[in-house]
Amino acid sequence: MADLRIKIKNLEFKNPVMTASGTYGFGEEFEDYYNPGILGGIFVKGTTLEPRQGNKYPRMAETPSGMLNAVGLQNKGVDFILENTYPRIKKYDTNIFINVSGSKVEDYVIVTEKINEIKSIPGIELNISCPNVKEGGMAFGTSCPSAAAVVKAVRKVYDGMLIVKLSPNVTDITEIARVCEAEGADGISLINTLLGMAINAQKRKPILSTVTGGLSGPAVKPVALRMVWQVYNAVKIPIIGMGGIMNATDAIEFILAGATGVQVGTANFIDPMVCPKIIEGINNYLERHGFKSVTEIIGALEY
Amino acid sequence: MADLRIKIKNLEFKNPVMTASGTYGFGEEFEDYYNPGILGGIFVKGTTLEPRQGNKYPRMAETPSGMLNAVGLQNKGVDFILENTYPRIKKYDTNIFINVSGSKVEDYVIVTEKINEIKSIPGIELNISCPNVKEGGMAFGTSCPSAAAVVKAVRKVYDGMLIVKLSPNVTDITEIARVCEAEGADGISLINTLLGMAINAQKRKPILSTVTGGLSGPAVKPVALRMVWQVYNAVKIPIIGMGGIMNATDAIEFILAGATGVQVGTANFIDPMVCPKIIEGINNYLERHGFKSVTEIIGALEY
Amino acid sequence: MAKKLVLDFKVSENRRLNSEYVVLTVKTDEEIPSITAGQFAEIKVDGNADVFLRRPFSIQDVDYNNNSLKFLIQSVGKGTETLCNLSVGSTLNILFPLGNRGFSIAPKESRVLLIGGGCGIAPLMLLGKQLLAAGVKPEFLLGARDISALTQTEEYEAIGKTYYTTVDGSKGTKGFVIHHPVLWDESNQFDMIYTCGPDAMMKAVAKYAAKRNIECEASLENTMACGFGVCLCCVTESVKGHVCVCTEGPVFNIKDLKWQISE
Amino acid sequence: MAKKLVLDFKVSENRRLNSEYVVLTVKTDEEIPSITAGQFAEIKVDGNADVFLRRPFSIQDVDYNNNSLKFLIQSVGKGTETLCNLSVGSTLNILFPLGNRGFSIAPKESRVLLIGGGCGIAPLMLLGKQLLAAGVKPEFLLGARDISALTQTEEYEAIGKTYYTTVDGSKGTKGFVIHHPVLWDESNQFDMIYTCGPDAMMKAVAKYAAKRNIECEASLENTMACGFGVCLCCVTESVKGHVCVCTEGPVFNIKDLKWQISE
Ligand SMILES: Cc1cc2nc3c(=O)[nH]c(=O)nc-3n(C[C@H](O)[C@H](O)[C@H](O)COP(=O)(O)OP(=O)(O)OC[C@H]3O[C@@H](n4cnc5c(N)ncnc54)[C@H](O)[C@@H]3O)c2cc1C
Ligand SMILES: Cc1cc2nc3c(=O)[nH]c(=O)nc-3n(C[C@H](O)[C@H](O)[C@H](O)COP(=O)(O)OP(=O)(O)OC[C@H]3O[C@@H](n4cnc5c(N)ncnc54)[C@H](O)[C@@H]3O)c2cc1C
Ligand SMILES: Cc1cc2nc3c(=O)[nH]c(=O)nc-3n(C[C@H](O)[C@H](O)[C@H](O)COP(=O)(O)O)c2cc1C
Ligand SMILES: Cc1cc2nc3c(=O)[nH]c(=O)nc-3n(C[C@H](O)[C@H](O)[C@H](O)COP(=O)(O)O)c2cc1C
Ligand code: FES
Ligand code: FES
Repeated sequence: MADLRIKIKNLEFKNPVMTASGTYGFGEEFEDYYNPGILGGIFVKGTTLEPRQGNKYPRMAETPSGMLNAVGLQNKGVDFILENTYPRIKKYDTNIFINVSGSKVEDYVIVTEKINEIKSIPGIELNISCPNVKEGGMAFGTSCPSAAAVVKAVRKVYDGMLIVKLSPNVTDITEIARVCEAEGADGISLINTLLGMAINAQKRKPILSTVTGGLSGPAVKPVALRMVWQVYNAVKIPIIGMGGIMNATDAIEFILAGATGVQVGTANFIDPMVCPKIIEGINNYLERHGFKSVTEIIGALEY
Repeated sequence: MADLRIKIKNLEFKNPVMTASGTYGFGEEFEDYYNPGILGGIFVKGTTLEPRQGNKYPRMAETPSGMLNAVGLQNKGVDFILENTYPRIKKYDTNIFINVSGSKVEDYVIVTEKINEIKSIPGIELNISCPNVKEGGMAFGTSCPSAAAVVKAVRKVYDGMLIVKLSPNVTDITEIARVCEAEGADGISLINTLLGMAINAQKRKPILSTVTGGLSGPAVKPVALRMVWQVYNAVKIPIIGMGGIMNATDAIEFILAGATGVQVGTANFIDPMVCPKIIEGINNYLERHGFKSVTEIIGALEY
Repeated sequence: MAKKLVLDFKVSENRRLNSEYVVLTVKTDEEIPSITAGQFAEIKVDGNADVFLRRPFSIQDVDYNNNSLKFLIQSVGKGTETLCNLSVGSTLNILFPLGNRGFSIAPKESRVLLIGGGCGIAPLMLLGKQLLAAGVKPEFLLGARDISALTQTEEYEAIGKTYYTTVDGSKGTKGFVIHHPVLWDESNQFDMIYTCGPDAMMKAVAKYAAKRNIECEASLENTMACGFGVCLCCVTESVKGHVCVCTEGPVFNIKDLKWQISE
Repeated sequence: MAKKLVLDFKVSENRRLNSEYVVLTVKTDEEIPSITAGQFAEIKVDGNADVFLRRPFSIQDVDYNNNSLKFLIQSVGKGTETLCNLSVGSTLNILFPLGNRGFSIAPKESRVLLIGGGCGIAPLMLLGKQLLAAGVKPEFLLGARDISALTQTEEYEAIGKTYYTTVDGSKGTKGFVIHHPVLWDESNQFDMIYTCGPDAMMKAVAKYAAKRNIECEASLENTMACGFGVCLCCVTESVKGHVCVCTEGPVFNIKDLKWQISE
């Protein structure tokens, strides 16, 4: 058995495999399949200050090797989640991160302050990259000044681990990553979804109620890998990589490109057992190639 | 038979189906399959001032529903192409566009001046979006001032139809499209490839000699459709849409999103007969839905 | 509700009903948990490069002795076409039973009508059998384009009295289900209506039931990415706001839905 | 060279040689154009969601009377695995014949050696037959990991004298092809060497031939996106700069290549 543990700052993760926000609920739906406590971490659904109904149906379109979603941050609001949902899932023996979303800097700050009260929550993932909301969301993640402003404001009120989740819909991902690092982020996670669109040619209508939505799944993997590699070469803080991971080989590619941990998203929909399989597959790879610890292959790409 | 003709400015295309630069050679390799003269247009391989050897092998990686290429504008140089290749293919009864690439504004200008001499060439496609060259290429297409500078300089010396080909690797595609329109472009083509990367996990090496390359094929279709739709709503000049078109339905989706014409790229590798099939399929669609002309469905998306 | 499982099944029969429909029977070695009519399964479609996500299908029937399930599959696109052409012996990976709310069983002696159209008739077969077992005599009202699209008629008739409508009048009453006289003969007093089928059909039925204060349950077929409550893509507007069809349904009492009123 | 075709074939035989290799025989209704040994085909792999592009394979043999082609397929990944498991009767869409330069036929009476390894032995079978037909007696030198990986030995032996090497010495000389005594016995004067196989093998052979001024042709297997000269992905460095393996080859005289020198 290889050593699968990774560390971000002083926080230990039992393995590098975590679940991506918005694709794993709060873990409870997976209890029938396996104990979510075996994961390196769980990133729960995007949480906002007020409860949100999300966008109108239809919110989903299948695309070649991927899907578009336009959920629009449907969630019950931070208070409900901290009071009702979190107490139910905190039994899982893993790191639970709250994915924090907002349409104003103040909202991000208030939500974070509330989470800051609960010391058993090790960290938050600041979502400045949601393409499916009219205000805020992705807009924060697509310019350096706005990204800097949110990260700075949140850092001021937050003592836990601050991971900032970046949008791939930018000309230069490294400059955004650098300002987040400069403003005190403890880590960077990427990528959120690529803005895309699907059309029903027979009906001559967009498939999504919102016309555009966020693309995820294997289709985006080449773009995600490239961005992880670029950011790895641009910042010193750890990276959590994601985008189209379907199996252990995909996960290893992200780690080789420079990710310390990975998140699995869309794949959970297709195979609810995918995460345990990936954990096992990473171990097998390390053993086969003679590595003692997964940390040996972080950024170990040779070129 | 529906009327498949489209027009960009005063130039008529016998149908909206054209071939994408770098995926169709100069058409001659397709003569065994069909007469390239049946196409709406042929966009030949990226042409530079000097001959270029392109990047080292390997230049190709298969990805989920797509591929990465890192050809790097291998070509024999504008003089050779105008003196040797063009005279051989000008017999095709279709519009032949030269895809003009460069690493300096002056190079673009000189290449264009040479093409301007040959009045039988109806137009050029200004490639400010090639991700596979160290200097210039995509860099021009990812900032408004540099895009404006190239288009302005070329417009000054070029009398024919000037189509500018945009890079999808930008935060806001509409602002780039707008400056190109403002500087005198007659049309916009998009998208070129998305910058991506592929890794061989077993060897722990990038697959491409250049590490990163350009992603094409159905994987990018949702992003391409979204950008065509955004640009359609931002400029008045016609759009030629591409990115993952594999069949007539895909082509129709682009036209509905706002494209006047479409280009077929990677699909030519998998089915050399794909273009004639798409032309026929568009006609069938129009007849089935009771449209007399393909122009009726340009941008006809309802929402 | 039973624990969700993800299991490999083998196709033990592929019975073609007509150019559009097949019934797939699939078997596994494991024990099948108890299924409530209305529950569904997410089937992984292999061998078609254009299919990425699983596809949801109602469980039409279950045989606990043989560990087998039955699906009625209508070929409407890439995934269903691939499924319709599966040969006996093929492996299918299936996630089930999904849906936390199936049809509720009306009290003994109630008069109930099960209204279905298209592939929406599928869950009504299991419902019919479960009603029978609970001492309720189900009646079916099945609608289709024409007689050739009406399938499995003998199987439904074996469970209960079955009425038909076809758009072209080639069998039963001409028109849509909502035009059938059984709904308009005032001597018929239904206590409960169950429905599954095209949206337009279900909305017409819901309107009818709401007007007469008849209890009515509808099974929705929203497009789904996961089928078990984690993607939030399959929502419908309910009196409580957006709820997931896959976990809060797929069967809803029409009183909890907003759609039938909006029209 | 013959016109390129894109045709549907039916698999008429799938002969498994061992856990890694099969020989696929495919038939079509159309007439097969004349094939030069070394030419290849691009096969569309259906039914595997992870395969996007066609896959290139050398034509191992052709039967003009039966309109059939033979391919030797080594399972190394997703596409080849799918092909290896095809059942008789499956349809395969094939683009062929590709490659504007196959092997050249040495003059009558020349002494020639055909050196192959792995799936690289495939084009050497057709080459052997075409040499025989032209009055040249081919000799084969085939290398493999071990005896179980050496396949179709009888078929090659039926065409000409066949030497073997295996890495573990389980058949023929122990070591790589380059270690076989036939290459080092000075009484053997080869006029021409043909080679196809792993890069390292071909480079060793090319070095050997270059040193002795023996004419040598190698068939390259660069990764390809199109196979017919339009993507420019398959290049090798030649004395003329980058040239496409698919159109300027796949067979090259080693004098025209740069790689064998660079090492
Ligand atoms: C809970 C539930 C139960 C279902 N039960 C059955 C059943 O018993 N038998 C059966 O045949 N089908 C059933 N369906 C519908 C079935 O899931 C779809 O027909 C199938 O997913 C289509 O897949 P495809 O790949 O063939 O179509 P695609 O190629 O993906 O699409 C073809 C066309 O069908 C449309 N479409 C796809 N999915 C849906 C959907 N869910 N609702 C409406 N339109 C859709 C697409 O927009 C497109 O126009 C059920 C759906 C749900 C959600
Ligand atoms: C002109 C030509 C003729 C060929 N003739 C034959 C033949 O007769 N029989 C035969 O079995 N194979 C032949 N090949 C090789 C064959 O095309 C590849 O093995 C096949 O494409 C692999 O597909 P896959 O989907 O199974 O592998 P993938 O799953 O795509 O990849 C599996 C592994 O194989 C490697 N790989 C894939 N393609 C190649 C390649 N072309 N060269 C080196 N490594 C590769 C990948 O990098 C990866 O590590 C030939 C190739 C060429 C270019
Ligand atoms: C249905 C769906 C909902 C999502 N919701 C969120 C969200 O609430 N917050 C967030 O940061 N990312 C969200 N994402 C993005 C994922 O967390 C992830 O960044 C993206 O899907 C890429 O990974 P994948 O290809 O493995 O799915 C969502 C993705 C999907 C598919
Ligand atoms: C192998 C290859 C080479 C290409 N070369 C060029 C080029 O020289 N100039 C250019 O503008 N675009 C080039 N492209 C981009 C295509 O023209 C097109 O924009 C892109 O592939 C998206 O379309 P597709 O998905 O239909 O292939 C190339 C694409 C491929 C796959
Ligand atoms: S389909 Fe994913 S939540 Fe219902
Ligand atoms: S494989 Fe496309 S040019 Fe050779």
